[in-house]
Amino acid sequence: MLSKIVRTVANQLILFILIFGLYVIAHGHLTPGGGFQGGAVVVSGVVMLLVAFSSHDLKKSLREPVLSIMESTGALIFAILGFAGLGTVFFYNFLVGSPIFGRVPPTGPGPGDFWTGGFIPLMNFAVGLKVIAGLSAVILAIALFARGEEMEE
Amino acid sequence: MDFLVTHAPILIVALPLVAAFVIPLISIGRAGDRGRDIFSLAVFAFIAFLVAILVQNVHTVGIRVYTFGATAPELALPHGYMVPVRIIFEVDSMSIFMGIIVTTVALAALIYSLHFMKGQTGQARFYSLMFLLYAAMMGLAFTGDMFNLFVFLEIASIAGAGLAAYRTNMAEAVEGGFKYIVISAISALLVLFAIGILYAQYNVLSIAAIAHYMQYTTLDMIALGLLAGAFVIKLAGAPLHMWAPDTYTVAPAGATPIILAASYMSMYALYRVTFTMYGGQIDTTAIGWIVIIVGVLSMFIGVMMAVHQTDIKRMMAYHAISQGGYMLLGVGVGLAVLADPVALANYGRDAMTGGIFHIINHVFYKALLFMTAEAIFFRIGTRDTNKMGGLARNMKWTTAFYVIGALAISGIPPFNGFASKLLIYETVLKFSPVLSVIAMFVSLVTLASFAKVFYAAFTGPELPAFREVREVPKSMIIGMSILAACIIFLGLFPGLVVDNIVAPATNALIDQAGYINAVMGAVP
Amino acid sequence: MEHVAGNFPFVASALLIGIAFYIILFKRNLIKLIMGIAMMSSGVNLFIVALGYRTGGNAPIYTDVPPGPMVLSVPQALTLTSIVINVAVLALMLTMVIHTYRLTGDIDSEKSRKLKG
Amino acid sequence: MSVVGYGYAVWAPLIWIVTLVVIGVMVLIWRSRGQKSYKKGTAQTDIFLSGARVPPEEQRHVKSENIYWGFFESLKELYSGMMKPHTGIVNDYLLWLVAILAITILILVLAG
Repeated sequence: MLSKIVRTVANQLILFILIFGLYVIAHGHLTPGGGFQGGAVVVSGVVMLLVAFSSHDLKKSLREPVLSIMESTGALIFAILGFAGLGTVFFYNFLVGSPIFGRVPPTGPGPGDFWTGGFIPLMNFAVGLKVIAGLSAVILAIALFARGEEMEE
Repeated sequence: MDFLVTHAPILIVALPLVAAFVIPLISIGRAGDRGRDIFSLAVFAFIAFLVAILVQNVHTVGIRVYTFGATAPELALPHGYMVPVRIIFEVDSMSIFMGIIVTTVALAALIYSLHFMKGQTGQARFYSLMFLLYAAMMGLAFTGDMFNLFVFLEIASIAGAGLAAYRTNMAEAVEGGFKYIVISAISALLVLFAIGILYAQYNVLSIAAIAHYMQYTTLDMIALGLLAGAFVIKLAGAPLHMWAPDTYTVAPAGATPIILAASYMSMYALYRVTFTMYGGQIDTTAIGWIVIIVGVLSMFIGVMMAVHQTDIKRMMAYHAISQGGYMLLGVGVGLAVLADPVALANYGRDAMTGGIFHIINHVFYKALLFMTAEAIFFRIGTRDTNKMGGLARNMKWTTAFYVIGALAISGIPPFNGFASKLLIYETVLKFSPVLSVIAMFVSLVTLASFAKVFYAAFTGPELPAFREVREVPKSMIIGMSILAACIIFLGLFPGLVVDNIVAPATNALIDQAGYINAVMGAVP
Repeated sequence: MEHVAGNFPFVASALLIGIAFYIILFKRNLIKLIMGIAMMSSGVNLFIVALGYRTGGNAPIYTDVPPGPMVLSVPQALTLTSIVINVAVLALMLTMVIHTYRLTGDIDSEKSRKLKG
Repeated sequence: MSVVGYGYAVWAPLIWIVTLVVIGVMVLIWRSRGQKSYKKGTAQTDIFLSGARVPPEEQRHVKSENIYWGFFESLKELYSGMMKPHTGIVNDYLLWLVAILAITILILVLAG
């Protein structure tokens, strides 16, 4: 555990990191980024907490079963979105033209429109969920291993 | 039914992936273990049914193309596109042949594991990884573009390494898994580099499109060399075989056959690249001879090292290398004479048939042998043959299965190993008699080494330490008997299997134009 | 001389891969081995991303892009996928090295080895 | 249906099994016509070890490492040469990979 200054600053910063990560996830279909990149940003916040506090403390708030469920849920949403297009073909973008993310932007360069992309933004959310859960679990597990503890009790 | 036929290629890959992520969710709680077992079996039975449908479909209508995200599955080139831009699956007889092998072995391994894993920690992850590895192998068999080949290769490596290092309380297991992942990571990076070279020249990733535009420049030669090296180390061909004994020895029983099958998926990728992507337009004699030399070296070094081993699973792992040499020898002869139509019709095609037939035979009997070895480990807690003796008195079923597997691997009639080895001997004799003699000698030493282990472990007086040893539980016996039944069936009706499954696979490999036309048919 | 400037990314990727090969062949420390593999993957990724670069091209993003040629986006997608996979591979390898250290007390690939022959 | 084979010989497992069964039956018939003077549990079945004391049953089992002793003894040089590359060190495995890669690419480029 580091000094009180570091811990306080980390506590304040984590919110901004979370918001930036979610922004990158949400705008994955318009700007560089997406599920993995945004998830990695969020997990960098987790790493900051890991450095500021200790892996032993963090284990209490980030519990392994919860992370496991989150990860599986993210993967399942992704797969279900793929299966949902199975009326035509797997991964068919069935949401184009529908009220949800369904607008079709004009061809060529232009200002970004958030409400486009069909199921791509939804997939970005699913991947983001999976990456946040998975990478935090991996990093937490490695940190705990290094201290000689196990993640599951 | 129509729906299943249309979407079978993707369902076979996607359903195991979904199952892999559902398993951790349903294993939570006390009742989870039983539910997970039933769920895994049910999903796998359905996938096996889909594979059966797809086998029938591919053999009647020919190559199946499945385009992701298009408006119709067959639409690989929409609206006058000159190159396929979407991700495609392309299933021909060779892919589905590998699918049959992998599915049968995975089913037997799954049933075997149900009892074998009982009481261990982290079972949910074990089954997850098994499904993940299965999905990756089927994706590797079905994929129609190079980049997904790389992706599935990496998924298979990660899942395989996780399975190999499953017993993390043993330093050996972690070491075996670590070696596997290091080898896999480096070979996958070589594959990626080769893909980069190919993409730089042809601006396409689809195997059919690259084959369509193939010029065989110097850069293509370098890419072929990189791909061949990467796949040869993954399929454990000598002298790049050293990782295989380490990894196969330590993996838990249910996982070993699947990791073994995964290494033959790399062999499939090697054949796919050499025959379909490069073959046809170029003279393949050089790469054919490289494959033959690797094959002969694997046969010889593998078997000589195997006789020497005292660890029963390590001995079998070295035999896996040596048997892999037979396959490489058979197919390498076909590859060396690919540009010569007379020799190809005369013996090349039959040599390839023998080599490909040997894959299915070998995976079945080696999986069975690994399972018997692990059954012994399950009961007496050691793999050292020096400490064994008289086990046949208490483990009658295991002994019977071991004998079936040992006779099959040594090429004793009427078991399946003999049928494919006979094909290889006869055809290689016409190509080069020396190679055929080496192959027969290797088969002899194989029999000697299995007889040695049979004598040391199963026969002899009842040792006092093993007086209380009992037969293994039912699910393990069922898993082994599935494979034993397959071995006997393949041994009694080799003609049926060769004509209906293996020969179409050989023809699919040789028929490069058919593979290209299935995707690039509309392009002039 | 202009050839050298245009091919600079390829020279860099060749250097990275060369150094990585030196590390994985001659460094017996397992952590260094993993670092070598990470460097090698960076080298390969750099190679692929450099393939898609067009001189003076814009980033392939359609939001308010200035007129002109665009960089090819497929190699970037490939690189991204490869990076994601490599994260998983590196994490797995690091976990295994930690296990090796706990079980054998060493991370030297020769001294921690149990399987041989 | 169950026949496979090209060139010199044809392999028909079912015919082979029928032949095997016929031969087996003939062997059994011959065997049953043999002498009946063999008796279990008498001195006829005892082990004779040139007069030396016969060890108890548990110690009579030949261990795995002692089987084929002569084979390994005569091939000692081959085995010591073959064990040398099997070091078990992962770096050496990669060294082999790099060497084989170089040779393969060289052969392919030279063969053109």
